[in-house]
Amino acid sequence: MPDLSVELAGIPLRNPLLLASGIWGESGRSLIGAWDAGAGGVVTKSIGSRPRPGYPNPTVEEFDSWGMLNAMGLPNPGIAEYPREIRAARDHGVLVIGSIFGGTAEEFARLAREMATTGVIALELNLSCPHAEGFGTEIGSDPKDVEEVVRAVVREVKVPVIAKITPNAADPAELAVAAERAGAKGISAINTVRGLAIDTTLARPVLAHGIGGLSGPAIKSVGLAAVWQIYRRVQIPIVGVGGISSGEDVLEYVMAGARAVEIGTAVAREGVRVFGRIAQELDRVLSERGTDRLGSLVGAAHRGFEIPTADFPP
Amino acid sequence: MPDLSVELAGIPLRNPLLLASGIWGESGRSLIGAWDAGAGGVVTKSIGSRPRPGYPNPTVEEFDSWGMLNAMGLPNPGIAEYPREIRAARDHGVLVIGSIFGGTAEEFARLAREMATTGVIALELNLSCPHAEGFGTEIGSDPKDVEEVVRAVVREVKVPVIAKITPNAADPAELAVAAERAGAKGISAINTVRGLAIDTTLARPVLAHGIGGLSGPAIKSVGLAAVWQIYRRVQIPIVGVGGISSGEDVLEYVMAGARAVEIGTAVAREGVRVFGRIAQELDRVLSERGTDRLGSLVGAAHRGFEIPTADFPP
Amino acid sequence: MHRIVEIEDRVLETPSTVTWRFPYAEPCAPGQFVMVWIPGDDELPMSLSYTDGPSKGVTIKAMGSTTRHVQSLPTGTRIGIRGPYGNRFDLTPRRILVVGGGSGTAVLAPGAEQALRSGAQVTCALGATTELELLFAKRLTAAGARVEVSTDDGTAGTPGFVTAVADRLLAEGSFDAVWTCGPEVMMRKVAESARSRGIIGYGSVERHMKCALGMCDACSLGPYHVCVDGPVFRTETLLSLEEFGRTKRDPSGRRVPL
Amino acid sequence: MHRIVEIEDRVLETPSTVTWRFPYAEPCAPGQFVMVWIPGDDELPMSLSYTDGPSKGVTIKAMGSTTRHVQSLPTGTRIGIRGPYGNRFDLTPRRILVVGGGSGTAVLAPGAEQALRSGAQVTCALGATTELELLFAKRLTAAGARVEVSTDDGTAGTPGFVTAVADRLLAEGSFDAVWTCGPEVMMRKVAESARSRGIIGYGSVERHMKCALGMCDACSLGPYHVCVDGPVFRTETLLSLEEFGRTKRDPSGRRVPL
Ligand SMILES: Cc1cc2nc3c(=O)[nH]c(=O)nc-3n(C[C@H](O)[C@H](O)[C@H](O)COP(=O)(O)OP(=O)(O)OC[C@H]3O[C@@H](n4cnc5c(N)ncnc54)[C@H](O)[C@@H]3O)c2cc1C
Ligand SMILES: Cc1cc2nc3c(=O)[nH]c(=O)nc-3n(C[C@H](O)[C@H](O)[C@H](O)COP(=O)(O)OP(=O)(O)OC[C@H]3O[C@@H](n4cnc5c(N)ncnc54)[C@H](O)[C@@H]3O)c2cc1C
Ligand SMILES: Cc1cc2nc3c(=O)[nH]c(=O)nc-3n(C[C@H](O)[C@H](O)[C@H](O)COP(=O)(O)O)c2cc1C
Ligand SMILES: Cc1cc2nc3c(=O)[nH]c(=O)nc-3n(C[C@H](O)[C@H](O)[C@H](O)COP(=O)(O)O)c2cc1C
Ligand code: FES
Ligand code: FES
Repeated sequence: MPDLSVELAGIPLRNPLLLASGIWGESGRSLIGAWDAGAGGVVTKSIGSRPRPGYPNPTVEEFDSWGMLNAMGLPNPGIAEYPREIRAARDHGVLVIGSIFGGTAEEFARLAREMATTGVIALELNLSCPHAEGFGTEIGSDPKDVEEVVRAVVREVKVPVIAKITPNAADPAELAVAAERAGAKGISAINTVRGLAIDTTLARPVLAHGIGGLSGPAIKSVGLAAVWQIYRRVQIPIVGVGGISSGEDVLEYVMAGARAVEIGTAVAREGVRVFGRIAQELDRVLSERGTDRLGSLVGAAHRGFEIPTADFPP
Repeated sequence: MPDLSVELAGIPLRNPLLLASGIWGESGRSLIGAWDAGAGGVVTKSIGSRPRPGYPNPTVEEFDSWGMLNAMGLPNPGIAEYPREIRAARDHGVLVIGSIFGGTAEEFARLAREMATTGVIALELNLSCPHAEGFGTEIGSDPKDVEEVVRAVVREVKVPVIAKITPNAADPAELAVAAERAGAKGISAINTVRGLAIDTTLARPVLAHGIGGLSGPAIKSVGLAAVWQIYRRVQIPIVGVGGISSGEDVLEYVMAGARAVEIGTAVAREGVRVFGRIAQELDRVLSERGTDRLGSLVGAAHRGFEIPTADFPP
Repeated sequence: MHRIVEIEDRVLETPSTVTWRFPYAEPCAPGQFVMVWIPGDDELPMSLSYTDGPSKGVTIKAMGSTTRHVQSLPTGTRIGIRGPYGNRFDLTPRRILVVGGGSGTAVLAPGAEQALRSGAQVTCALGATTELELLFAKRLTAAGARVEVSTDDGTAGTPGFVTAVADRLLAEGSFDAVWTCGPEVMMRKVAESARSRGIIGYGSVERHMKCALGMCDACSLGPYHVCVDGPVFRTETLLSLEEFGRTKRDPSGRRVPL
Repeated sequence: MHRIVEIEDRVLETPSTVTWRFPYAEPCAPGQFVMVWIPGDDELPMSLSYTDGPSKGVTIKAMGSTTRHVQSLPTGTRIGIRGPYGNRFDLTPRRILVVGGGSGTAVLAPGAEQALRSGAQVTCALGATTELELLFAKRLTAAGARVEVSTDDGTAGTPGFVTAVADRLLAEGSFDAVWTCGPEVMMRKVAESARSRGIIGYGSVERHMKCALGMCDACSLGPYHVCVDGPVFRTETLLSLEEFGRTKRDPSGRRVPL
């Protein structure tokens, strides 16, 4: 049996498969469900300062097995309510990473302070929601903003801080570099890719919010590209997110440079059983390749790789 | 029979279906093939100052019917050689849009001047290739650079200038606004989305260049989002590109704000027959919806649409 | 993926309840629900009140802003449908007691009809606040069920709550299964009655829904997600859940009293 | 999608030509080609020289840097394969003349074998620069073909070009079809001979390839794309193309003399 355990920002994980933020993360009981099903850890829904219902429905549009759009609008019960859910999960032994979102560095810092008291093993800063006015990409697409937010949070808390980076940027690696400089202990990449679907019969966007975020297999290559580029620029560990639904997918992310991964859309329909299935598949592919420790493959695809020139002699 | 003709930057097109840059665009004979098969116009391969073989193979990776990665590396015969191909197409009556790429505003301007003498109906500036060091996204992701390049080109030529915008940016609409300000007469959006695939058996990227660009149905929603956001910010017409493979897809783009569209990956395997098929499908969906003029639907999905707040009363 | 359909038929079942019929080819089973998109307004989970044939149906009770406003939409109105989602009633029991409260009867009716067609004995206890609000009593009688009604105000049938009628029927006859849908306090009562008599019960429950895909957690109920693990649960299971009959989550995910 | 396979067998056919056999389950037909990825080096189009059974094969002639360097790769080396791509030879003619020049014989051999197995008469004219470079003469003889060879230097068979042998065979016998692959000047000669005798001809051509999907235009030949419309064309078609036998495009798309 290959060893699937990894260390992420100093935290030992039994396996690298984390529940992605926004999926099954509203109730402590669901977090427990993901953990019991085999997740190596869970990331909470992104929590803000106040209760927020999110956008009206339709909030999701599934167009195929390979892709889905959502614009939930960051619904969350607020930082005053949510800790009870985390505690329920913690009491069960779940390793919980607390995700927060805010509109300013001060708001992030305040939320971080409160979140850090709930027993989370780390914080994930959502700097990357593509469809929430004033939050998300707006604050997460400028390296200076990223640096400021991360610095403000790191100053407040002792737990490791992970910055979740948007793919909707000219150079996601630049954002990761800014986060590292400001003291982040890890990078998550990516959040959803900005997308839209129109119903042509009605001549209107399907999602109530119009613009949403694309997730699922369609964005796997986008997430891999981000992880690849970030790995070449930072020392801190990377959590790969985007389109993962098999053990092979996890291995691609690990070889691109990820130390752990998050799984989101693949939980739809199949439920958290997906963690057990993927862990098994990962086990099998590692055995097939004669590798006994997943950790040894982090960044393996970079070894010996050189970018060729386009002017090679014809 | 609904009227599929549209006017793009003052140019009447018999239909809105253009051949996308980089597809079937190396030889004049292929451009003729696309035109004879029913395209409303064709965009050439992006042409640079010198012959450029592009990256070594593998240059493409098809992972599924819904997505493909490529890193061709902008192969092209160079501006000295290529005009003969355009002339062959022009002599056949093909409406040709000449695509160019460069590393500086001066280089773009020089290329534009030469390209404009070949009888092209418009120029498309490739400001958006995600995998060519020194070109593409690097020059196309900063509004200031975009403005400078477009201004330099517009100064040199009389034909309408269309700026092709990258989706790999925090705010593609910002780039479009910069192009409009500088005198562009149209916006094409989008080019491919930065992506990567790793072969886990070999522990290396599949494409020789590593990073490539994702195209095909997987990016349709990404292109739609860009067109949607650009339409809300500029007056000039928009050419929608990305993942189009049916009449329905075209209608989605038109309703999002596109006046014409480009078709790329869908040409793979099916060939340029795809233009006839999509035109027919478009015809059918318009008839079904009782619309007699495609042009009347440009931007239709914006009418009456309002972005809801995420704080709607629970 | 939404399918846009037109409301092809519209029946005002009660002063506050409308049934829409619409063409929808997907196979659907009694117990399942669809997400109904009212373009420009909201998208709501609705149980299928008609599951057979090419025309499916939903029956909508005016509860809040959207469900009130849609009561008056004319036939021909275009709506979006996705689904069906969720699980279904077990149609194998041969002697079924159906206990419906208010619009809860909507989800029970197609299953009762199918069971009757396959030869089962179906007894229905239907409750409403008042006579005019009784739902599907005629439909179920016509289908061959024995139907007993109750109204809170006594305008029809037994005065009082439907749980009393259900208890009496349970005492009188012998049943293999009880199906129920309605307010959770009512369902809890029915569930307890069934348990005390050792009869298997199934209840269909409602929670706030967003994705209907088992992803967003909006509809979580204990360890379950109503959209994929439900909406039909064994009443035993429901009774074991601390939240059942007591709390739900609002759209922000906050726990609120039912 | 590449499939990574190991070279399971390796045969040095001539001093400059190696055949690789590898497991590849996709159904393949004579005439088709695959893209062969040599990780860390290049990916090249290669006709299938073995198309039947679970083990397919390619036969690689040392032409340039990659094809030279791969001659020495040992069995067990991992390569990537995608495909098969392109069209196939028409196997219905009953009397076939096969004219192969150099490594061009690789793409002709599996079709000749299949035709022979189905009872066709196959006559082969195989040419090479010198005896040691003759490809698949034994293989085709063993399969039941009548094989005539020629060498430029006269070390085996008829001295001179294979086109002379082909012309003699065409004069002697009667054929329903001619298949040819080799340098384009040779193929042009063969095509003209076939035309002058009113025999249908098929030629397999090569052009620079990148995508192999009919998209990038690298392999364009007149209005065709060799990767999807070919590599097998009617020789009549080839003769009508200004570029055939004269020019090709280099990787940048520039037209260069053949
Ligand atoms: C599986 C399922 C099946 C249902 N079947 C039916 C049915 O057959 N007939 C029927 O009349 N009703 C049914 N409902 C309930 C129906 O969805 C709500 O009554 C409706 O959404 C209220 O919408 P509104 O905008 O009018 O209400 P609001 O004014 O928004 O609120 C009124 C009540 O409805 C609830 N509600 C609002 N939106 C939703 C939502 N997206 N999901 C769940 N609850 C919501 C609110 O929490 C509140 O309790 C079902 C619900 C579920 C979960
Ligand atoms: C459909 C098809 C089938 C082929 N089948 C065979 C075969 O069965 N056996 C065989 O030995 N050869 C075959 N070839 C030719 C083979 O692909 C080239 O000889 C090989 O690519 C040369 O690689 P190199 O790196 O050694 O050459 P280079 O040093 O790069 O160049 C040598 C020659 O090969 C050509 N070449 C290089 N790369 C490519 C490419 N990607 N596509 C096409 N030509 C290229 C060059 O233009 C040049 O003429 C086939 C080609 C095609 C198009
Ligand atoms: C329904 C839904 C809700 C999400 N909510 C959040 C969120 O609250 N915070 C966050 O950082 N990411 C959120 N995401 C993004 C995911 O965590 C993840 O980054 C993205 O979906 C890509 O992974 P996937 O393809 O595995 O889903 C959400 C995604 C989905 C589909
Ligand atoms: C093989 C290939 C080559 C391309 N080359 C170019 C190019 O030279 N210039 C350019 O502007 N876009 C180029 N593109 C991008 C396409 O024009 C188009 O923007 C993109 O593929 C999205 O459209 P699609 O999904 O229809 O393919 C290329 C795309 C592909 C797949
Ligand atoms: S509605 Fe989203 S999980 Fe059930
Ligand atoms: S190799 Fe790309 S079109 Fe043929």
